[in-house]
Amino acid sequence: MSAESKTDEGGDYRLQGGPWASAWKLAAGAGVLGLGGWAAGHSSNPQRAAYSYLFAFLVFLTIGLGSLFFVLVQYLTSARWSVTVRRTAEFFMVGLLVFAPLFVPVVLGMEHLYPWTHVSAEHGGGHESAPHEGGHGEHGAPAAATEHGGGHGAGVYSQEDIERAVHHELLQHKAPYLNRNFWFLRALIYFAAWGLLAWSFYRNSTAQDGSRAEGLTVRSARLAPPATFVFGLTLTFAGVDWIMGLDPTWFSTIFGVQLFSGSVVAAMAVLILTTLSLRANGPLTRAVTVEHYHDLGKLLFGFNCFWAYISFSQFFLIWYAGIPEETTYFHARWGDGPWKNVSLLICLGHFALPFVFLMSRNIKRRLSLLSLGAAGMLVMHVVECYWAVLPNFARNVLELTPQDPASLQPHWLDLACLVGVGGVYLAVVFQRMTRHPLVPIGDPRLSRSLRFENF
Amino acid sequence: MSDTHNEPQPERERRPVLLLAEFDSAGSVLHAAEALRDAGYKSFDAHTPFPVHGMDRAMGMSDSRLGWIVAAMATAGFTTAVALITWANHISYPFVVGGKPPLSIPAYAPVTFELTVLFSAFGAVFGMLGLNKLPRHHHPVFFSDRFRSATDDRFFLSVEREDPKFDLTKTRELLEGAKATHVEVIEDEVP
Amino acid sequence: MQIFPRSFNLLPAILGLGLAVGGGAATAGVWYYFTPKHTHVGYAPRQPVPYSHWLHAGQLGMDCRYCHANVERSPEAMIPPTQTCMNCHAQVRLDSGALAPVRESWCAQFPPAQRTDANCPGVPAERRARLTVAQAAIPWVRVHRLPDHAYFDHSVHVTAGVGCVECHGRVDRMEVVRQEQPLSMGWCLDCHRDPTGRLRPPSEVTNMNWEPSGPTQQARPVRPPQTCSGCHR
Amino acid sequence: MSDGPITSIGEKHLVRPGATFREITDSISVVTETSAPRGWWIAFLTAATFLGILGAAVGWLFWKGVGVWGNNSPVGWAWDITNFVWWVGIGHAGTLISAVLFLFRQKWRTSINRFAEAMTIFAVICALLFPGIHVGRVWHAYYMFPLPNSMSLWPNFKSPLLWDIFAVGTYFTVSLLFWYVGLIPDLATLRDRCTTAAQGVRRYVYGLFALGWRGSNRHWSNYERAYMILAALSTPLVLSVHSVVSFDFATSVEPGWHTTIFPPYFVAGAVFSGFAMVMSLILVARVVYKLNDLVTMTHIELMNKIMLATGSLVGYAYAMEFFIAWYSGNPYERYVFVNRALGPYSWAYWTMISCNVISPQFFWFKRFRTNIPFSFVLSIFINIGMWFERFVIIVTSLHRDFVPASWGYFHPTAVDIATFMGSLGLFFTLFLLFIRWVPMIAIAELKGVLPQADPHHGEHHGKHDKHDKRDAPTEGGEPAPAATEGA
Repeated sequence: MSAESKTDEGGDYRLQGGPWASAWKLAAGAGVLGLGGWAAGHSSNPQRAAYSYLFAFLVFLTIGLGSLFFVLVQYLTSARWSVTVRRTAEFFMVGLLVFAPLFVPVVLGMEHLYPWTHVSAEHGGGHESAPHEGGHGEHGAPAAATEHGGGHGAGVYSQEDIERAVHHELLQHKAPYLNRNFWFLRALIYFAAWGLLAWSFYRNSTAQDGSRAEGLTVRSARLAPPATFVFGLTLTFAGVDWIMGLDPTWFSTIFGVQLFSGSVVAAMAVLILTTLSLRANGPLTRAVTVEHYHDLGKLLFGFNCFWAYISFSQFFLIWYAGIPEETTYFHARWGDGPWKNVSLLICLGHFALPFVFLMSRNIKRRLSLLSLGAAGMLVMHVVECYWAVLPNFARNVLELTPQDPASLQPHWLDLACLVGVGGVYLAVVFQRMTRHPLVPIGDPRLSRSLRFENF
Repeated sequence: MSDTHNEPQPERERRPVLLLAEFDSAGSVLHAAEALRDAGYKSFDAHTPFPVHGMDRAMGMSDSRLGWIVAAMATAGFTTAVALITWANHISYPFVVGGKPPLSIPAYAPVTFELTVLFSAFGAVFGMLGLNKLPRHHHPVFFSDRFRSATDDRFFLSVEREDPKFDLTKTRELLEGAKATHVEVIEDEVP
Repeated sequence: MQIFPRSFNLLPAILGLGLAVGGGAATAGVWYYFTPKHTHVGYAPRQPVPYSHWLHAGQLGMDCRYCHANVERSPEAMIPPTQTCMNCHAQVRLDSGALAPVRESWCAQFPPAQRTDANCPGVPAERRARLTVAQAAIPWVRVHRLPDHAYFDHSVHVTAGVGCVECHGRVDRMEVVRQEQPLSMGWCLDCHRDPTGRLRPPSEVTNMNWEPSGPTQQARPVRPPQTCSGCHR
Repeated sequence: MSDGPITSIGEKHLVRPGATFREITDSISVVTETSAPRGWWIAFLTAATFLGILGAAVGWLFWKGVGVWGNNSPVGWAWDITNFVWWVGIGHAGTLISAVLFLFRQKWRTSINRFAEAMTIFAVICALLFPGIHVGRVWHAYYMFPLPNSMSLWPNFKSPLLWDIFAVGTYFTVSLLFWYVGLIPDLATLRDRCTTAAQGVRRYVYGLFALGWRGSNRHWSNYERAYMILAALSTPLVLSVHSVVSFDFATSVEPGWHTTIFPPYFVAGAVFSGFAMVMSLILVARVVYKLNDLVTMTHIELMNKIMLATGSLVGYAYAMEFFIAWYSGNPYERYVFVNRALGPYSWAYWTMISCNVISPQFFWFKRFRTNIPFSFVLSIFINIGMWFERFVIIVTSLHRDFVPASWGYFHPTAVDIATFMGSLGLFFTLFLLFIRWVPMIAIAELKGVLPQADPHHGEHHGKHDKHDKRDAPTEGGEPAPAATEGA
């Protein structure tokens, strides 16, 4: 078997100059520029900067996590067809390492992002803790003001007062989970787990390029099941901590699955677009064929349906039961305000259109059309991340109702952060591409992947 | 087709309608089919115990049209469901249940989905049977006693009389030249 | 090996045709024969006394409410007690054999000792002793019957201006009362959805011959319920 | 195209190397052609007895009304719906194996898909029994369908119970079609094996249902497209079915029922229990009919891995429910979950946890995954655990409602138990009839994965140029033949 695989890997599959070889420098430049923009924004408008940054962080973190999942699945199922594209996913996977340092701005903005940071775990009752750092007078997080009587009529508890008191009590209840120390500890665990997993699979795969050791495939295959376990739990709780925590009174058991499904869609879109571009510019031309794109297209289509199924389930059950404590999430995103249009855009652009478009076998096999579909999915992933994070800015910081037109106001910081986080992440990814062959040339299944045909 | 089958009908003439060639491997039948295709035959068919990879191309067949039937049926199912729900719960008997207004779009989803799938599945199965002209319990190939192994471990090619290039001797030679292990002529009553 | 004769190739066509014809016939059959329109309409049981609505309500012009006295006050229109019959038939047609069960029912309510000529008009003496208390009730057979899970209130309908004739038909022309309308839920809903054409001034409720002249005068705004709990309480 | 498995990285043969087409035809067909072994008769008579018990229990239910069951306020739903959900769930593995694994080109499915599809159909029949009888007045069952009627009444399309009818009805229909389409070539094989006059009836019956199949490639082309479309339709369908079943609970505001993870969690649980049932059945059939060459250790190990995966997913859902019940801060939600673990039904809860979450963890170890008696016992445990999962969800949520005055405890009656046991009888009766008369392994498909099914088998041996026709679209139809796991 191994003798045969050696006959197949003929090509070198390394980047030989060209735009891709220097792409990482461009990305790094953009990253520095974008992060500079974030830093400027952070000093002038720290609240907005925090939310814009979290949005951008989410966009790229999910791409990295989705790629990790793609690699895990290949080992879990002993897949053969996908070997030629696996390395590209591995580059995006190993980029996960950079998110730990990229997390610093989220920490800096956590006072603005997470209302629970204003409730202390130690004191029961209606007390609030002293503000921790910096001036918070202006943000007025919902939990902040029980003692003022809400400013409405003296001596009578207004509806708002009651809501705030309940809110505060809820946060008190959650304090054993939603407190700074534990939150930091969890973040540390997530990054450690992702870094460890990404690095292990990456190292096994790249080491095989030289050694051709089939044992490395076995080792990765052994590692994959427990790794999936860890992956699932860390992704879920990271979602709970960083995104669901934006509105600490809201909860949904499916949230982790929802985040996961979106991540895989984004990763598949990125994988398709990147390999297509690498193919147009060099070494993958003969390695990744229409047959592979057909399958990648199927996976993109399939996981997008899965995303729609999970997202619809979450919406549907909350809509049907109509329990106020749950409906807040969709009120903020549907209501009758500007976010409703974004929601409709997601329904249409993230599901209905791509569903019809990507269903066709011909479109999945016509690479220009497939790349159009993948690009569309990627754009919608960005929109979805925006939709997940930014309504909380209007709510937590601006204290606007969803109906208020001002609750949806794009900001230049959104773009700056996207460029910043994306630039840094992609710089790492692209830099890795210059270091290793773009196809796992030592993989024992490579020859089958090269010869793969759909039916 | 409408004749009564039980009584012998001597006035009906039996004529050769098929040439049936037998092969012992998937590879040889594939190459024989390629040979027939390259010789310009159109009305011929392969009979194999399982679908042989590449046979469609070897026979010069075009792609299955089943997908269009299914797409049409899916549309029909979708439309039926939307019309049914709208008619039943919005027009015929508008009704507020569980605080949901009569026209509750999210609640359409489950039944619409199910009916779309149901209709599509009917389209796939009955469309397949229709395109294949099945059920067809009586067929000239069944006159051959050897043909029974077409569902076991043998591979057959049948060339029909309707083919303009059909010629008892030339076609037989072509088939025998393509490693057929046995060639026979199937006769049938021709109306 | 040819197992099936050539004619077997017609199987799909026959199956398709059979399915279409058979399925259509079954649907049409169930549609008609399994509904109250078929199973209930026309029900005209023999009553223990051949009471003629044609004679009493039609020819004699008695008002419905003379016998069905509670129709405006109670959910039940009420089957009249023997008393109502005897108001007249204590004097009228005492010799009618058909009316014997009425007279005997009247007689049977009295203890045997009190079954005098005055209390038992038209009942021969030898019959009087043999009557049991159970015979005090005439076993009238109910014609219009709604299922137990459907709640129907006569008073509500009558006071809102639904004429008797709307549901019971031209009783004044019936020698034997028969069910005219299906009384199915769909039939109820037809009116509940749009009652306007079927309402009349309350004074004309029992008038079998009433025809609308000019705009209908409603006793009060009528908004019949269409919710489940309107009828299924 | 196909080479042997790469054994050095753990790939294995799916069928004994060197098996011929004829051997496969013979070994599978012979079961339907020879008289049944004694074990079959014992099992069949036992199953038929339980089927009789079902008839008695259901007849008694129709005669007396639904009061013969233990359902009562506050537990208005109990065994009937538990059994319904359990049976529907068991069906899911069949579709998963036949459709999802087909789409993912997991060729190992070919040995077990027929078996699993049949199981799906029979399980769904058992499931459909319960909505049919659950009000005890079966003559009103037509209320569930959107038929014009003299009540001018339509079903409520906003009701999850109606969605169930559409979902399970569609599921049953599509599964049946899928199964039958797969059967057509194999029925033709059985037809063509009838040679003697004594087999005349067999010949006619199999011939009738084989629809005149003659293995024509023009037919195969449409057939394979139809099969793939059915697989592609069944995949979202199977997700939708148990999701809709989960909506029965999750659309309500009942604590313990209303959680958003219910749809995928139910699907995972369904696949989990379905695989357990396939495992239980196939291990028995493998011993009785000596199918060791066709259902190999590889199959068993892979199925055990799927059970490990889905069992862990179910465990994830349990954990998320518990976590969110606490995290939500909703005291009712929290109470329900604490009550599950520590309340009067804690015995059921811990049965569920140990069977569903803890026991599959043994399958992390190859030693347990490849141990047949162990796999069998564990698959039974999982079936029990999954029954208890539905019981726990339904009964523990209902027995403590919002009004403490109406709190109660559910006791099943003998009729409840007899109905459930009887539904097992129905299932096994149908299943045993299937094994006896229908090829229980897909003959044509299995032949398609043998090495010699590849027309280029033994020709070029890896020397032909792989790259020249890369970008030419291939024409529809044929599965890449490779008699090995993974693709």
